[in-house]
Amino acid sequence: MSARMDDAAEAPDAPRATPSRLARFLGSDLWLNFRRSKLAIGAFAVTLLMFGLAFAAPWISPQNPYDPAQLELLNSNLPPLWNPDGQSPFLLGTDDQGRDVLSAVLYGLRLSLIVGMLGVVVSGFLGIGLGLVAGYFGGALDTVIMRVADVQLTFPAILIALVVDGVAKASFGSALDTNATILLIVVSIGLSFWVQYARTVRSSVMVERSKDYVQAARLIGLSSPVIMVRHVLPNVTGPVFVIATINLALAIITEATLSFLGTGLPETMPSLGTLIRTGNRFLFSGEWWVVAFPGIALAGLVLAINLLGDWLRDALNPKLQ
Amino acid sequence: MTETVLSVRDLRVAFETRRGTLTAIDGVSLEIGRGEILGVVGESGAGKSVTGSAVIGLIDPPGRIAGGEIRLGSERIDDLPPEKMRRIRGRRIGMIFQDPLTSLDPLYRVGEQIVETIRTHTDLSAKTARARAIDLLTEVGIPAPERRIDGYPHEFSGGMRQRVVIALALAAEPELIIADEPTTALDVSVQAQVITLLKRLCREHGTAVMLVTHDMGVIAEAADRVAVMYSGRIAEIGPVAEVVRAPRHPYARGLMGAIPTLSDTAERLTQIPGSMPRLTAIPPGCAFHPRCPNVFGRCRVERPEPILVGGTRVACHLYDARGEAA
Amino acid sequence: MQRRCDAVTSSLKNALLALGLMVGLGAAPAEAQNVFRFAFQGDIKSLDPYSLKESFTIGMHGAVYESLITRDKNLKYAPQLAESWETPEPTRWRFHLRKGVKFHDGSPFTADDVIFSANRVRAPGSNFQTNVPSDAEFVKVDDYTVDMKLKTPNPIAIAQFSTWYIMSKAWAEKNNAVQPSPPTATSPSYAALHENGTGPFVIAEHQPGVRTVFKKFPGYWDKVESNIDEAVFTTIGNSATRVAALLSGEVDWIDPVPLQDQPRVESSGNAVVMAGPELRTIFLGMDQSRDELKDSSVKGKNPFKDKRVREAFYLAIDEDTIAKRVMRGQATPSAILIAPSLYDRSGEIKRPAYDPKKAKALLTEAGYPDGFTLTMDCPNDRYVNDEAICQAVVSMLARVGVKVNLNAQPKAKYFAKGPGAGLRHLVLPGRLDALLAGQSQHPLRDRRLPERSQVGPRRLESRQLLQPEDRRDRRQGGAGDRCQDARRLDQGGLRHHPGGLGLHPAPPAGARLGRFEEGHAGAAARQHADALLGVEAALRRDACSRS
Amino acid sequence: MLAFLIRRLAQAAVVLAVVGLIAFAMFRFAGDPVNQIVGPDTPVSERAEIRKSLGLDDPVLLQFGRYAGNVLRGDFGISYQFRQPVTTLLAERMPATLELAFCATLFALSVGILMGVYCALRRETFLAKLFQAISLVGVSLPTFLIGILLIFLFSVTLGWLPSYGRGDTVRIGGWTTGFLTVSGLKALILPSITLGLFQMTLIMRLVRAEMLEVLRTDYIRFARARGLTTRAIHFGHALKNTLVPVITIAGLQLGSVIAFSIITETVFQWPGMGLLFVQAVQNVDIPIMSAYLLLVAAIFVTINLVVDLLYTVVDPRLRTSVGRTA
Repeated sequence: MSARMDDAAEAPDAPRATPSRLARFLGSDLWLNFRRSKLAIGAFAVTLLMFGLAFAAPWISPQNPYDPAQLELLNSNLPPLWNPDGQSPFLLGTDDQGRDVLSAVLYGLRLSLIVGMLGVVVSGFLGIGLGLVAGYFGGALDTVIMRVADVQLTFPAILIALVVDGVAKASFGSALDTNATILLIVVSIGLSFWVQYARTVRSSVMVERSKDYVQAARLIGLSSPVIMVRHVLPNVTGPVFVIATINLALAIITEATLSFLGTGLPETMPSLGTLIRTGNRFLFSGEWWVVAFPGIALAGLVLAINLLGDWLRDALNPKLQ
Repeated sequence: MTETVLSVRDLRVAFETRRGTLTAIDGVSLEIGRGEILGVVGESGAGKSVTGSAVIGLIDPPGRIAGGEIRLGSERIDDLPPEKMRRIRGRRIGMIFQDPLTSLDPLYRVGEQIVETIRTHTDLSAKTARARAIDLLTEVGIPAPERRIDGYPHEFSGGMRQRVVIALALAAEPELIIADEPTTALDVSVQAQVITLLKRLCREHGTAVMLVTHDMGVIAEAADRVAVMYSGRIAEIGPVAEVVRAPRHPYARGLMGAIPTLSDTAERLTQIPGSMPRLTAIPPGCAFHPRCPNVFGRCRVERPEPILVGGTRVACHLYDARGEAA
Repeated sequence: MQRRCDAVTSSLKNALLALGLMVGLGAAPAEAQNVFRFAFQGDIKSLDPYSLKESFTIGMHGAVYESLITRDKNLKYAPQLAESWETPEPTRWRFHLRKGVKFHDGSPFTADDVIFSANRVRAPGSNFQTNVPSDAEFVKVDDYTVDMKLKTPNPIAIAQFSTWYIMSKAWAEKNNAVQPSPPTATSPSYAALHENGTGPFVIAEHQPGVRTVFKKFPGYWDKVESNIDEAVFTTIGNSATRVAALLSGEVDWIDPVPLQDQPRVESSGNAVVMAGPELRTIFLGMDQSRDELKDSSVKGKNPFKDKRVREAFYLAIDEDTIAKRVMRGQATPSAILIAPSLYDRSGEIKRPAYDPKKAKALLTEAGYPDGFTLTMDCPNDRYVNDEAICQAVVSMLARVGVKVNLNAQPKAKYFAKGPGAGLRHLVLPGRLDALLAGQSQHPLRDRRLPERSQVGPRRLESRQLLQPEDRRDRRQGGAGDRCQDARRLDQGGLRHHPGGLGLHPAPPAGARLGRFEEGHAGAAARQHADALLGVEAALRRDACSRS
Repeated sequence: MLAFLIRRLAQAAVVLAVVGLIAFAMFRFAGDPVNQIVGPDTPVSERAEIRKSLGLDDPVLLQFGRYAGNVLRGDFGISYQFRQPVTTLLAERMPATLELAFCATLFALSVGILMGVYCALRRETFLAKLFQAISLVGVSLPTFLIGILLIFLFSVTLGWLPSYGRGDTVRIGGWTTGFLTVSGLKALILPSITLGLFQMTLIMRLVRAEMLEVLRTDYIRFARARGLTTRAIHFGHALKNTLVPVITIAGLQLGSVIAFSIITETVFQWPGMGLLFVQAVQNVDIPIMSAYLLLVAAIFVTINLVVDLLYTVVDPRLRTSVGRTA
């Protein structure tokens, strides 16, 4: 993926004969553009920080918020440390179960990111695969796939995710363990976001398919799917990467909304959305920290990813250079 | 020579980019007289189109005119405020773009676009403007203009559309028309018609034309004088007969290797080994020296200034040296 | 302001929530009408008074329908549509009906309507079939006298006459509503969308799930103790929105106020919180019927059958902290399932103290030194802070080594687990290991507040959640008949016991100041049903104290 | 044109059939409706009876057939919760949702286009960057959070606007409208902004990107070369061309706004179809859920159809070729 990205990212007038990939990347417009864009650097830094914090959560957070035995009800509803009523070690306060908000945010970030990324991977594979198939085989198969895509576009992702989630829970019983729940949300998100990839890949395939070299390759009996994958995928990595970035943000929001509506992750294993849902009950009552910090973390993460996605889209769009 | 319509002196156009300032046009000087067609030739990227854009004031940021001056008649126009420049565009300088397919707004009828142009620059009523639009369409050879005036651009063929574009450029009777590759996107058979039309209109209205093209055939066919551009500089400029028949600059010689009739010249241009340098890597001295068959030491260090040789001006040390010797 | 009252009076006032709600007039003299706007978290499910035994719904019916006998402000029996009654012989109850009463459509109320209603209540599709003794036969003596004949004497039958409303026979027949709208109705019942009672208010507009408008009934037979001309009911499910609507003055009364929002409502300066204990007990139920739990690490046996395990659970849960933290002081730990206010001697029964060490020891003794795993089901939209209580329990049990997989879910899913919430889960083969449930012994929802002596065995089946065995025996003497009954039932094969959790929540409602007289409002208490009762009372109560 | 229409209608029918199948199949198996109908005290035998009388024990295919037949007759069944025909319930709620969606779309379109155009034309200004930043924040904040923040600010803190419901409505025939009363209009403000904000940022970004693209086209350059005024170029030509693709997106947005209103209606307790749907999901009210899904699909398909037709009105290129390419 990353290697291909280098290729796609390389602007046409970047020097071709440079020795290593790294050097090529460093010499590319993309890198130059990045170095010049303070916003991109900032967004990248924030994203990196969030990822770092999220995956270091088990080692750096004062508490494991998923372990009920570590929660002490007597520590509940504590305000952040700088408030006179705050108590060490609860830097950002605690929720109504005595859960350390800082730890919960870190673990929540981790969950949100895992769910978001897995969701993106699922939808990416699904979308790219279906897009390749639709574009390559055309005909009835194409019609069916794109019609399904049309139908799916009728409903916003959140509705689809709600439906998928609800159906699965009803079918498998609601006593799903948390891993199954995560998987379920990932699948819901994956099923909600594949259309964009499919459309992008499909149109690219349609263009490529009519090109002479593909026709020629077919004539000499080369396996054409291989050609498609080899020639089409590199061409669409740019757009697909942009879609993936922006979809990561959307997936995180979708997970948060699902959790907020109560069909996502349970309160015993809170993601950012679950934390906001819990905290929302206390927002008006002055216990703002329960909702504020997860809210800020969520908005910050999504904003950073969005900024990055935006920048990437502009940077990879030759028309804008 | 007749009265000078356009006079460009030592024009420099620069682009600010992430990698520093690129000079796209460097010291270009040329003049066009009333009723005269000046051909501007060169490879892609030689600065032909940028020169045209500079004249009409359509250099977009990050580009800018970095030096020299442009005069229309006696008025200096390169430093005019935008609003004044706008009034000159269309009114006194018309422009024709390369691709007639994309030059017209697809959402408006051609008549609407012509009337719009006319009324922007004159006080004509809508009705009169429409009558004038029909006249213009007639003049550029659109059949049944009363009916076609209400057609949308996509309903016209390429050649017909280029005629509409020419009509639009002529709408306010400008003194100068900049035709930027007006025939490149057209079928060969249509190219000749359009060139003929351009020549006729130029003659009838006394309009000066800057005909930007990379097609030597078009130049030979239409132009009175010709300027050969290379890497943002004029290599040779002079009467078409002289430059075409007896090119002096080695690059021009390469270009004129054979005057094609009306065929694709792109291939012949490749007869010159190598390719034109990028703007980021213009060599010192004469920009052409890495490809020049006649290169010698001075070419690599000193940039040649244009020298009047016969009826043409040539920027080449070969002639300087000969001049010294003589 | 007295927000918490002592248990007994609060239960009384509970029912009459807003006897205390008073509506101040003067605020807007331009308004010809005195409009009272109120919001509840749920909806009025049907207007058919026999359709659904759901507390809020039938509570709201009370504003438009009336029963033969009612309870007065002190919860004493009082005449309503029956002016008086007597028991000429042990198996015969005679009701002398009130004359001159008109239904909302103008037709007169007679003995035929009583007999019709008594039959309709017991007809298929009614959710209230048990509210009239099934062996009762209603006989018309004359137009204003009705006899109820029973096969056997029933001294507490009086308790039931306040629990079902009287409908109009002619109206029902005309509108094809002779049968109660059964749950399976495939066509909308007229009676489900329209009303025709004898009560002080008529429903002028009913948009299910959106709003319902009550208007004064000009032909009401009694003096209406209310200055409200119109009451507009709206459902606002979202707590934050509901509180916001109260504070911004869009509604005058909301139910419930989330616990954490109480201080804010109080300090807002324009609204007041009214709170008092529910008669509901929140408890933990454990499956002791099956030989193996469904989702547990213990295979081949059911740990809950071991008394030591149950006791360990009891000892491991710190109810005081839950009451203080999760319920923010708005709950009372309880040792028995029956609400303390319903039982004079409840104070004699004490809870064993929180003792996690002993709990751990008991678990070890029972053969679970490392604890075990099981699943607990919990509703998240049924009781006040239900999910939070569950979470707290989970974390407390975790500390003695019992790992509980919490399955918190909306009540729609929660109920699907078994044929009903509450104790029945444990009686019937349900699909649960353990659950959090709430049981309101007091069917306040239908305004049957049984006095102690009147609690009969028939009702006990639903309230036989008792103490762990060892405590039960000690209790027996004091608790009297009821415990005897309970033991009898227990011996009859219904073996289940509560987990260590007993809470009486006291969730608050919020009322806007300025429109209510604080002295009265402060005394009000509530539970689900009280929303209506309160409003009904408010509707009836003549207020305008400010002017 | 007719063929196009028929084709589109056929496609719409297929889409609706698929959605109908999905709606039925999904919700048939999600949750047990019986628990919603009966009280907790109902014995098992009675439950079984209810299942039977509802036809929940019949073969699935039979159940779907029955459902489809009824739907075609306009009968979506009886709501389990309200014991009323779903058609009536939806008809009652539809005005609320449509009015909200209309206002949200109006807000999203007007503000989105204005901001987008501004950002495209004044790319480098502070305000443009601010708008860009706002749009990013708008995209990054979940709808529910925005709604709650707005309520917190404007209802609770400032007390300016109502926090829930539609205010006073006026009934005109079968339609209740909040447009005719002050409280009704006030009640529309916050939900419309909440619902429209996301779409607004999308439209703003789309308009900006499209417009930048259009501004780079030849016909805009040509329009400048014709000396047209900036206003005519930007608003006569660039904006009109920008709006062609925007129409499609905006149409699709309107469809998703209706479906998206689920979240907004829940936060604001807006008595529309979305709230009804959420209540239905919570109460496993299958008839309402499937009817809602079908209705959303139908609305979407209709909008699509209208957009297609609108497209041909706006874009003359499609008028002649629509029969072939669609």
